[in-house]
Amino acid sequence: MNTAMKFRTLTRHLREGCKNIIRNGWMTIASVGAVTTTLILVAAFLALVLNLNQMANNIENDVEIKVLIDQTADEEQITDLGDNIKALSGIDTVQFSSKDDELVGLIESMGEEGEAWQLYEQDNPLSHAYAVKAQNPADTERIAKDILGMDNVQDVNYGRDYVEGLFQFNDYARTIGLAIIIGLVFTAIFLISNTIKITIMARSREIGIQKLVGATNGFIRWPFFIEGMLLGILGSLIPIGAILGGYYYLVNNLGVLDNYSFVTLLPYNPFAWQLSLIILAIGVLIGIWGSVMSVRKFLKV
Amino acid sequence: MNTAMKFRTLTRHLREGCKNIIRNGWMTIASVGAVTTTLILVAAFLALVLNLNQMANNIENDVEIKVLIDQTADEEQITDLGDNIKALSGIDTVQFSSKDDELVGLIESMGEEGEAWQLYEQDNPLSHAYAVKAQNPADTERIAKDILGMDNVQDVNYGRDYVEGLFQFNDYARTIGLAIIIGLVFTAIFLISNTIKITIMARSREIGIQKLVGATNGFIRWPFFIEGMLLGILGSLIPIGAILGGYYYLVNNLGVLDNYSFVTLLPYNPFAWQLSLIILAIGVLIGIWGSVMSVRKFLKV
Amino acid sequence: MILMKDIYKTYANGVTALNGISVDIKQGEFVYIVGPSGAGKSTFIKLMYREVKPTQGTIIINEIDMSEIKERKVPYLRRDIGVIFQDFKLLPKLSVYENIAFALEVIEESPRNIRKRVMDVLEIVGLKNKARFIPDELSGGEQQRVSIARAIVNHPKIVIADEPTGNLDPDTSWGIMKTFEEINARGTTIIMATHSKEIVNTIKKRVIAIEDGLIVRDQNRGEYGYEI
Amino acid sequence: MILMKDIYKTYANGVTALNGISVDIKQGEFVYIVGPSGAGKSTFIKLMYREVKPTQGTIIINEIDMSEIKERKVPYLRRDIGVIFQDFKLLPKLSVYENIAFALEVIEESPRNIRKRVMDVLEIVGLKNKARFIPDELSGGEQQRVSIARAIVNHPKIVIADEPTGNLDPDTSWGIMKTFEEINARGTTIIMATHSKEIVNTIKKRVIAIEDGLIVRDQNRGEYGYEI
Ligand SMILES: Nc1ncnc2c1ncn2[C@@H]1O[C@H](COP(=O)(O)OP(=O)(O)OP(=O)(O)O)[C@@H](O)[C@H]1O
Ligand SMILES: Nc1ncnc2c1ncn2[C@@H]1O[C@H](COP(=O)(O)OP(=O)(O)OP(=O)(O)O)[C@@H](O)[C@H]1O
Ligand SMILES: [Mg+2]
Ligand SMILES: [Mg+2]
Repeated sequence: MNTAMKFRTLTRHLREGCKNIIRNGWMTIASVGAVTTTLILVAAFLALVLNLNQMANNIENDVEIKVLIDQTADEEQITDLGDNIKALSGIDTVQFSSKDDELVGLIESMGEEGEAWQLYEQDNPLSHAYAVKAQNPADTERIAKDILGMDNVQDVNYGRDYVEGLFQFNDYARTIGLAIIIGLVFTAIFLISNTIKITIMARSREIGIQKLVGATNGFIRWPFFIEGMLLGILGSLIPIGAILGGYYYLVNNLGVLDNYSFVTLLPYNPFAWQLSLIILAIGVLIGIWGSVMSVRKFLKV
Repeated sequence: MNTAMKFRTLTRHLREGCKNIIRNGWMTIASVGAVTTTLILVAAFLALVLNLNQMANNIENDVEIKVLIDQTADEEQITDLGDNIKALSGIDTVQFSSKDDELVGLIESMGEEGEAWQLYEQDNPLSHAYAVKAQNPADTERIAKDILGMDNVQDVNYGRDYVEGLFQFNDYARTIGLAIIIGLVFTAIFLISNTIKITIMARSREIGIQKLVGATNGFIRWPFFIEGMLLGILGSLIPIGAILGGYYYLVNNLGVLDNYSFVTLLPYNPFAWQLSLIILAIGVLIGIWGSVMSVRKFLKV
Repeated sequence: MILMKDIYKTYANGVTALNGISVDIKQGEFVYIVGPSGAGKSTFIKLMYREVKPTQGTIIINEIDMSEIKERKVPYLRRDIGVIFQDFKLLPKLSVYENIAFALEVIEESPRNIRKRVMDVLEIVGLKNKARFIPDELSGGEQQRVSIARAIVNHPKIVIADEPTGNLDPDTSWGIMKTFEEINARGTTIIMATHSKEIVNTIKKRVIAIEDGLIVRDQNRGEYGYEI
Repeated sequence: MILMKDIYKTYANGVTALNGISVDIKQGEFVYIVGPSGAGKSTFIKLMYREVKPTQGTIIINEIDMSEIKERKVPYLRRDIGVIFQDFKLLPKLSVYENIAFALEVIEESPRNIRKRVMDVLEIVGLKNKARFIPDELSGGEQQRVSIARAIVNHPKIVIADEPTGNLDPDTSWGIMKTFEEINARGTTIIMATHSKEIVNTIKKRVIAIEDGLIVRDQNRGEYGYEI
């Protein structure tokens, strides 16, 4: 009697849940408003943090190891060295750069001040070099050490201070980003379930009446379950619209930042869709949880 | 009769407002919870954005103009040039750096790769220089142009691309930060007044009864005004505690980031206090506004 | 004092509760409103303190035309009318004392007078020992008596009572009726909707019988009943 | 069917509403509960469907000891008892039809039966034309009749009525009483708290008089009154 719910009772709960959304009028609007607002917040920050994380990855991927080759090495030795480096595990690309290329690069990178050095083009004091990139930037240090042990390597240079600093900074930034997201999700959970709780508190008398007329806790809870789910879905609509529309706009209008090569947004497809799904899931789960939790404490009549 | 409220009626409203906080029990807790959560959010982001802004300022303040002096200039001319620069408006500091200093600086800044250049110490191709800082970094470009027109100036160098990029980037960051703060404050306004509105909606019947018993709109509104203010104050307590405690902790525990010279937090005093005041003001204003606005639509009985 | 002319009232859901009612009630009268359930008694009563506005027709109370009165002025009108609501309409979070005092706070009475008058009416309705309780802690009849106390506490010119004895035992009912007669003797107009044949037939007053939104009988010192 | 032994009830605020009550009501009986306002009638009644739990004493309903019943089982017990509440307790957002149907949905009745039975009781209480209205759109007496309809719609073994005619005119009251007698004739136990001397003295049944939380009289075919 208590266990198996008749199918018609399930459809009754579904119908009641939907009707309650309409019956509660202003309360529904207020709840959906709270869900909408908090989810927009979460979505905005999720998009921001995930994209910043991606940019941090881009910057880290730009890190390269400059292998300075002994001035005394001949062509064959240089080729051998290149092959040896390629043979290491975790190598992405290996690029040869002659000492003339190096000087040109140096002068260019120094801007106007570099011009003073052009006199020295005939008497280039630089070495030939290999530019090596690791598949995983975190391996940079290990690879650099391995290369340093090879023959004909004058020095290995990967801006140790800079790289270490960069990784450390990015780690901090990622931790802060994660903390913000977790904090926001918990805030969203609290605010949404808090709002739903108030609206259900305002209905505590009705719940009491239902119990007095012979309804079991399960019978009362089901429509609230449905209602919470619908609140979540309705509250996700605008945030999802904002994600799909807003992100589309951003992806197509960030040309102004083109001079920062690392500023590339995650691709619209699948990112915007994944984010929408996450937002919908958060909305529905909190909606259900908030409803069912809140109704619980009024069931003891 | 309608105009002047008797003093005892004012104290009555004050008393009722305070009592309502207690009478409404769970509703009060839920409202205060919503105020608390949203204000913590606003406070955290205000602190973050204002500090990041400060850091951006620090970075911008590091920008300096390098004035390369003609190799042919004698000591007197160099001193004159220094005086002329100092005479410009908006100059903060002017620092002389000999060509030997410059070479040392250059080699240091290039790290390991710079060692190759040490051979050239005898034959230093660099010029003497002045390092100039503007009081307001935004003036950098104007000052650089002015200096370029002076006698005995070989070249003026302030990393134009870098500086322009930096300023542009910081401008973007500031705009985004401001947008986030404004967005958050509006979210807070909406969420808080939304929550208060629901709790007042749940009391619409009581408001109707009061009107039927002969209460004027003003008479009904006053206790809600007091109650909204108290909700704001109560809801600000934890956020203010979090600001004062949390910021104290941060200020004293950010030593790990010491290697980033520009990472300096705004001083605890007065920043933490100012922020607390802002949060209190936001809480109280939204509390009052939310209460009085919500009660309005139930006064038409 | 209370003058209604050709009043029609159709609610938002399309139900017509009053179908052209005209009545003239003089200061100091005591009037019973009788009629079957759903006849329109409460609607008729609600017009007087403007809980309900007529769809059509004129209402004049205390020489004031209700269709011309400014919204701001309505509370002052209501202070001259003490209402005992059919569903009591007590403020659920206020104590019995606070509920009754509210009607005096509204007119900015002094705290001393409030205390005295509230205690007086609590005595009258026999609830002095329940002053600190909230409505939910009271029995049905006790709640009804709080509603009665609140209606008479500020000595209004008119007392409107919508089935004030529906939840009271006969003894308590007669006590309340005695109070009404005393108040009435002091010049207060009393309008009382009731289903109690016994009361109407014992304390003989003017009887207005309503059926289907129409006045079917208006008789001084009449008997209970609404057959024409 | 209903057996109470030495029941005491003290509410959280310290008021003692019942002061040692014992009673035995057999299946198929018709019992009036009379007594002054605040005597403890509603409290006595609320014990039977466990809206209130006794501070002390044993209650056995349908052979089930109420102090031992699992919380989970209480709803099933309540389905055997139809209650007309003194304050109606209608669900404010549901229509008249939905309010009454609720008592049948709870027992997972088929939609066809629900429709039929609801229409039947609406006919009985004379509200067939108000099925789509919500409680706020009804007069006091109409609300009370909805409450009556809901209580009897699922043919419960026991009908408990707390002043079911307090807001009804005499004619309608007699109609409701006729319905109760019919139900009672089919074997349903009826327990009715009332203030109506006329009803108690006309339709003679067992009368339990309560005063100050004590049973002061328990008499078959008794008259109204609670003096010892
Ligand atoms: N707020 C409302 N909205 C819509 N219809 C209403 C409303 N209030 C009352 N009615 C309808 O108006 C009619 C008259 O109602 P009213 O409350 O005046 O009856 P009454 O004579 O007081 O009855 P009772 O004796 O049962 O209290 C009824 O048919 C009722 O259904
Ligand atoms: N929930 C409650 N909390 C505290 N006290 C209560 C509560 N309900 C009732 N009482 C008190 O218990 C006593 C009995 O109340 P009860 O409702 O049983 O009276 P009653 O006989 O039904 O009266 P009436 O005829 O007025 O309905 C009263 O003094 C009342 O104040
Ligand atoms: Mg009525
Ligand atoms: Mg009772």
